[in-house]
Amino acid sequence: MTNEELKIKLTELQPAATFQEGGEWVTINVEVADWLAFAGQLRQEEALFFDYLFCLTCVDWKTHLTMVYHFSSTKYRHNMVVKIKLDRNKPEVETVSHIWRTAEFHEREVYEMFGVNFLNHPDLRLLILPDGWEGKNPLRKDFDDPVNMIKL
Amino acid sequence: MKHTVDKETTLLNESQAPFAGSGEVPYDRYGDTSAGIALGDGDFQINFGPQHPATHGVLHLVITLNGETIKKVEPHLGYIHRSIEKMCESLTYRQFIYVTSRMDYLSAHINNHACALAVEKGLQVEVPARAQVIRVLMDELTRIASHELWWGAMAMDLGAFTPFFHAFRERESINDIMEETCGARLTMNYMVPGGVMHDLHPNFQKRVKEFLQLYKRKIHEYDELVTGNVIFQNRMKGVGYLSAEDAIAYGVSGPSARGSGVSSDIRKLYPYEIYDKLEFDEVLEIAGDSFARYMVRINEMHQSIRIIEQLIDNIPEGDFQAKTKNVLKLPKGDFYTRVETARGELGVYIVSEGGNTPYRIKFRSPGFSNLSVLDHMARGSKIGDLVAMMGTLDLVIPDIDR
Amino acid sequence: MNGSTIIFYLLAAFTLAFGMLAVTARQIFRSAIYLLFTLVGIAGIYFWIDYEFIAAVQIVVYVGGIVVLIIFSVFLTHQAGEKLPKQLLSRKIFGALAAFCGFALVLLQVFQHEFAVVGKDVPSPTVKDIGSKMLGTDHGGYALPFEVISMLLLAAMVGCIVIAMRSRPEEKEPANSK
Amino acid sequence: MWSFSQIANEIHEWLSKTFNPTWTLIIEMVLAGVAVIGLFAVLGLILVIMERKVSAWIQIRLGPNRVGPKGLMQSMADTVKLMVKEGLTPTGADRIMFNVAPIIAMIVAMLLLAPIAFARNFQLWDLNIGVLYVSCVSSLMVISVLMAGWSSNNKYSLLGAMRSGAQIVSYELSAGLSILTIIVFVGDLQVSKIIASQETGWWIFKGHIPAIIAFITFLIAVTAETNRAPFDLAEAESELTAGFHTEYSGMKFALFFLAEYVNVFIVCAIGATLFLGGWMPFHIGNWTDFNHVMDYIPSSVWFFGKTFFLIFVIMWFRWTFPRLRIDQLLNLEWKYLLPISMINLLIATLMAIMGWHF
Repeated sequence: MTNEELKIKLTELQPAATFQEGGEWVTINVEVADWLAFAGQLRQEEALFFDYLFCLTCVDWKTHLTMVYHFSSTKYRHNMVVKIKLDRNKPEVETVSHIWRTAEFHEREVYEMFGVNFLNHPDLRLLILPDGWEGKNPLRKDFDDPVNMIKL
Repeated sequence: MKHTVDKETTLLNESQAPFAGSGEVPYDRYGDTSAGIALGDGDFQINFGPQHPATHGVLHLVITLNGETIKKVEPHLGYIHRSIEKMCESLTYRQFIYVTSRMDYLSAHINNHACALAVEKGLQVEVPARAQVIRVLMDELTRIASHELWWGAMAMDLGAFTPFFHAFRERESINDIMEETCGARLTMNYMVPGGVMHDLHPNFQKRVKEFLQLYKRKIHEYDELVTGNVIFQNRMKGVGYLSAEDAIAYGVSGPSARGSGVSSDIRKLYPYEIYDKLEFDEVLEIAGDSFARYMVRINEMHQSIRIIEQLIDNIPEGDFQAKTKNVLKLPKGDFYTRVETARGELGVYIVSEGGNTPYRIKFRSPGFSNLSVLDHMARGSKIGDLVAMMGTLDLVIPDIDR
Repeated sequence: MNGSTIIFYLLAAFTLAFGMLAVTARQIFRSAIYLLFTLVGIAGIYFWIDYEFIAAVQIVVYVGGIVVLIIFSVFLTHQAGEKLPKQLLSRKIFGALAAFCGFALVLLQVFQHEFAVVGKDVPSPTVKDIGSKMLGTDHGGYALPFEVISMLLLAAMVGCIVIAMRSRPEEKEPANSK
Repeated sequence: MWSFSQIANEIHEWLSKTFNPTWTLIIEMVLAGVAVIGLFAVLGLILVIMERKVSAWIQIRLGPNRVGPKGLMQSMADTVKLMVKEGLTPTGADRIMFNVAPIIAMIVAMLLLAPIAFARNFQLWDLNIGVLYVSCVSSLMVISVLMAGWSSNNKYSLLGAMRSGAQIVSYELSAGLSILTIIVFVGDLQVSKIIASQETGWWIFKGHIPAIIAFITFLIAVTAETNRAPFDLAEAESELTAGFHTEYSGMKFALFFLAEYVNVFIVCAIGATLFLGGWMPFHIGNWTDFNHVMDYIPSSVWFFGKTFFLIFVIMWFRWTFPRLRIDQLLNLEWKYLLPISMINLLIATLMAIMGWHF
């Protein structure tokens, strides 16, 4: 499916969503509340068939957080990006680890690095950071560690 | 890091750490009723690592065993996490590439390549033909070197020591080529935005041809020593089965996915540089077990040799680097590039705010996703099999921890 | 007292000492190991009286077989490393009494029995003679008991296999099969 | 020409002339003890340097080449290193068992040296159950491994010990059966008689195919019994770090190490005695002239030559094959080696009864 066809199809599924122009791939902005249903559609809709979640990450914009999901279909070889805006003080989003199992590890990474709480995640605990880590989430912009971080 | 101290003390009793979510388990993950299997009668946990001969680095797996049978594998990461993503946020677009050589240190060239491609995509710079060919040559040499090391180390995991030395015989000559060309043997830092750092050494072609000859003379030893061995095949066949659906769902990429019959070679699917003009095959095996993954890597070495043979006499003349500004500034927006490293798909996601440093950078490392499938694969098999699985997943720990 | 007697007393002391330790040890694994030394000591006594074949059988069957089995079963229990609870005094007394009674009975038999001196035609304990006696069907041959015992062992073996087979279908390996 | 038996006889005569019989016996026992300990140490040194050189040769590298001429003193240097190292005992370990285990390993290995005929008429103890003695005493080997594994209070060690126990107990069977094949041909257990029966030819040639099958089974089984690769599951370093001796260091570790090498020597010596004629020179039927020429080579050279050839073969195994998995290891024994050696024993018995062997 070409990018234009994808856009039409996605608009059918999510009329409220907006598209972000300029990128190489179709980039869609989705509301947090719609995410779980939309994710299921992305995976199950026969024409879309996004079965390969190859990148899951988060960006701290100081005012809000943005979840970024990169999808690919191994059947049709089309790609797309989903962005979800989260509240920075209470970031919560539904997990997709039951749809794409790779999300389980990636979400755990985002959980500890950005403090995003993934609802209904089966095993949400620290993966990389040492146990008992208390304090801020390292990849947020306001994180400061005067001992280990070297500023250039 | 000052925090790592308490990690070791709390290892054993953290398997039941509290959920941060709602506390409910939304789905039956692997046919179990809970995410963490409670220790049953006769079960015990062992710490596989952080210092263990089979993990090739500081990987720490907590394994729940019943006798010799594995019930659960739980990776604990972070022992060598350097937070490269955070570091890159304070480095300029010229500087951050050098850090990435330290991620997957066996594919240093390819990591640099991915970053250079991302920056070039943002700047919309056209890379000269000569630089493209040099880059591909270097990538393929790196791929062979990486697979050689994997081959030796994997055989060593299975208890055969000799292949390691045979693999290093060939790997040494690649390293010599690297040393002559870029002055480094492991962390090369040769690729820069716009091309490569400096031109090839005059001896390069001669050396590569010598290597090709050596490789062709010696490669049959690999099959004689390991591939055809009955014990080896028994250890590998049917072990660590991974179906194509699971491979995709877990985000497995690279040779590990191709062993399950998932076409995932970025060089073929989303060609970069001159890969679309080259003749080579994507190696696919459908068995999905450890032996299939093994065969994929062995055959990939042959394909890389094929690519090098096509290019080595046809390096075009011209610039080795495009003209770029002294201070690189990417336009506002996000840029994603993916390349095929020796381990799988490496993605570089740069979010730019228009400054001379990335606002946020994310490396989608193949090892991280490949590791996540280990638990799924290993359940129900023996400890010895776990070693074979880890061997054929080809885990490089700095790549997982970044 | 000649050298041979000294060796006998050394072996006997060794056997008895480890026998005592096997009974008094508080850790079950240690107890098994001490039992093993006791059995080795007995094998040593067999060697001392030139009954080499019997000594070898003692080691193969008891030390190499039974004690290893005991140790395995100790490993499979959970309390292998913990100390056993202290025995009750009454049990200790009764145990000592029972041991003493057994000892007294044996001693009584040894003193009462008239040990007849056998003539020169005693069969030598070589492997060949033991073998032909074991399978001999003439007078003094042990073919029937030998066969009966081997049938018994066969039955035991079949029983073991049946018990082991029963739990098999449940634990099919899930991840391995294609 | 000198020979071991000559030296031994001269010592014996001199001692009996100077002392009374009791003292002669005691001094001879002490001498034998010193000789065994000396042999133990020398064998350890030689086999370690041999292993390193053989592995280096197989792995296209040089091996130790700095200490002494061609690195031959390397194992001396290693010994010194191991001796001055601290022998740690873990806090949670069962101290007595932990420290006794390596000593037992060594005692068992020393006991096994007794019935081996090193040269013509040169044997410590020619007891009439010779070969049976070896197979029964070698079954004690497993005890030291189990003790070490359990007392270390380490899960890796315990797993290693369990594996080793299962392995040694199973492989004893086929090792025993393949030894029996030759005993059936000879009709005696005594080492000296087994060797004497091979005057006209070694059993591997005289015994037709059953002897060859028995020889192969024997080699596989003893490799497993001595915990050597590809059967080194008890210490599988890529799975169990070091298995049953994970917690050992310094001299305690060195004793396990030595015992392993001496065990390899012993099983190879037994193999050489049973199948390759022990110290018996290479004789062919009634070619008297040829046999005379062969007799000129000292019997000790024959014995050590054959033994070290077998040791080389076992080292060759180690540096070539990958390790088996535990279930494959047990399958190999119970499903293949044991039935094969049982049937083989039956055939051999039939041959011995019918007199079909040479």
